[in-house]
Amino acid sequence: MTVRVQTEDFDVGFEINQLRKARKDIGAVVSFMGLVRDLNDGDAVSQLTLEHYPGMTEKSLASIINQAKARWSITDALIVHRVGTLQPSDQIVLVLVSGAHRGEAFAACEFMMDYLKTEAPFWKKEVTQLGERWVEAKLTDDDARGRWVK
Amino acid sequence: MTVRVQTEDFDVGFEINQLRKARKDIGAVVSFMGLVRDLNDGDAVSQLTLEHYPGMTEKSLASIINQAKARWSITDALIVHRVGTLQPSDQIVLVLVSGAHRGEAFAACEFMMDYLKTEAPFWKKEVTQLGERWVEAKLTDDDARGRWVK
Amino acid sequence: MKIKLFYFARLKEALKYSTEDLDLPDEPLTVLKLKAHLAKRGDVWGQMLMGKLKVRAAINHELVDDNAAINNGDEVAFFPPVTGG
Amino acid sequence: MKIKLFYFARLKEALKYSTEDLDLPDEPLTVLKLKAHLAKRGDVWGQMLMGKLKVRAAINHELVDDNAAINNGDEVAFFPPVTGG
Repeated sequence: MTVRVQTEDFDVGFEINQLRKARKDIGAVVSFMGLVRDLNDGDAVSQLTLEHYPGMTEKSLASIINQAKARWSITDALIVHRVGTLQPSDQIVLVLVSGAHRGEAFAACEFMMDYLKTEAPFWKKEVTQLGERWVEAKLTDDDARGRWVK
Repeated sequence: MTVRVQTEDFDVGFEINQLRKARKDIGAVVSFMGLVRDLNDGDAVSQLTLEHYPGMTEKSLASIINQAKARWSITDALIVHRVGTLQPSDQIVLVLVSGAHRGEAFAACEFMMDYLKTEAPFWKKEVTQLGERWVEAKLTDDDARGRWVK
Repeated sequence: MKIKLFYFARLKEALKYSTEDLDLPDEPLTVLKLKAHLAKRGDVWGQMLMGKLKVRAAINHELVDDNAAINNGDEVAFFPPVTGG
Repeated sequence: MKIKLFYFARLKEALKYSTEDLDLPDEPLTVLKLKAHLAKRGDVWGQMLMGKLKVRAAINHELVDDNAAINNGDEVAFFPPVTGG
């Protein structure tokens, strides 16, 4: 299990190879990458700044991986999340899951993103033509998380 | 949309960058990679050979992408599938989906894998200590595909 | 009516045919009728095409079921359930 | 009872506080009571902590609800719903 919060960019190909290492019991790797879009709520976005809660962030991401591991049979998982100032098309977040079978890897990866979106202490502030504004949390993200509640 | 059937290996990081190009309207990239496991149905696997139906294979994969595009709002998609002889831990298949939002990208990627597993004309033959044998189709793959039938 | 036939995977190995050209009487033909016709070639043909094994068929690269009509010039393929990915 | 407070994002900007140490009477304290206590500091505090905005709280890095108990030495954080990913 790997959790990182960093200002630097990441390389998805490298991270997948690290996660797989030389293991021969992995049949499936699912990855999710989130990127800065140049449009949000109908306005052009020229810049995005990500703030977080150091200390809690890392614990929150580790807890999300542990919940996924408790729920699905997966081999390993990684979350990398960037903070600081980003531009449109920049990479924000990477969630990787490896496992023997695809169904569990897909479910675990989507679960992790839905929990990250609603529980991990990150906040986005974006710059548009109208000036700076904090991004509003979306009800659809709460709905997405709600699907996983048993 | 890209569809390739090849004996050569592929590089997931390179393929993701190609799919994204310089686009700034992509918020999510979901990838699935399938790998050769060293164990199948309880037996150690030392080698895997993939046969396919040239001509039909490419059409089948393109049709799977088109069905996903008709059903979800996604930006682009790619399927690369290897054929020929592979070893444990080798990469077999890559399915990539880019889109504005994660929910649709996740659904489209999993849909494409479930359809590929049940409709694309590939057949696996594996070498175990017991000799060569054709891999049997799994009922769980039919079930997985069935979930998407409206 | 002339059709082109392909066999894949387990069927190809068992029948020892990869592809063949067939010339059949000009009568309405379905996938099931073609399987029954080929099954008459002998034991292994019957076992492979009309036995317990699941066989899938494609006409001109499209998956079809047993009732699908086969026409002059069609490319017909028989193979086991697919196992790629 | 001594606690450490953190504010993030919109709250940090509006309250002009990032962190502070508070010394409070040794009485049972909950998240809701702490918010009400801070809200008395003035308009912007009341608006931010007890107004229409959704505020989430964490005690010692765990998300909690309004009824959660706060103890001596705890680290308490207030912030808007999260928007990462």
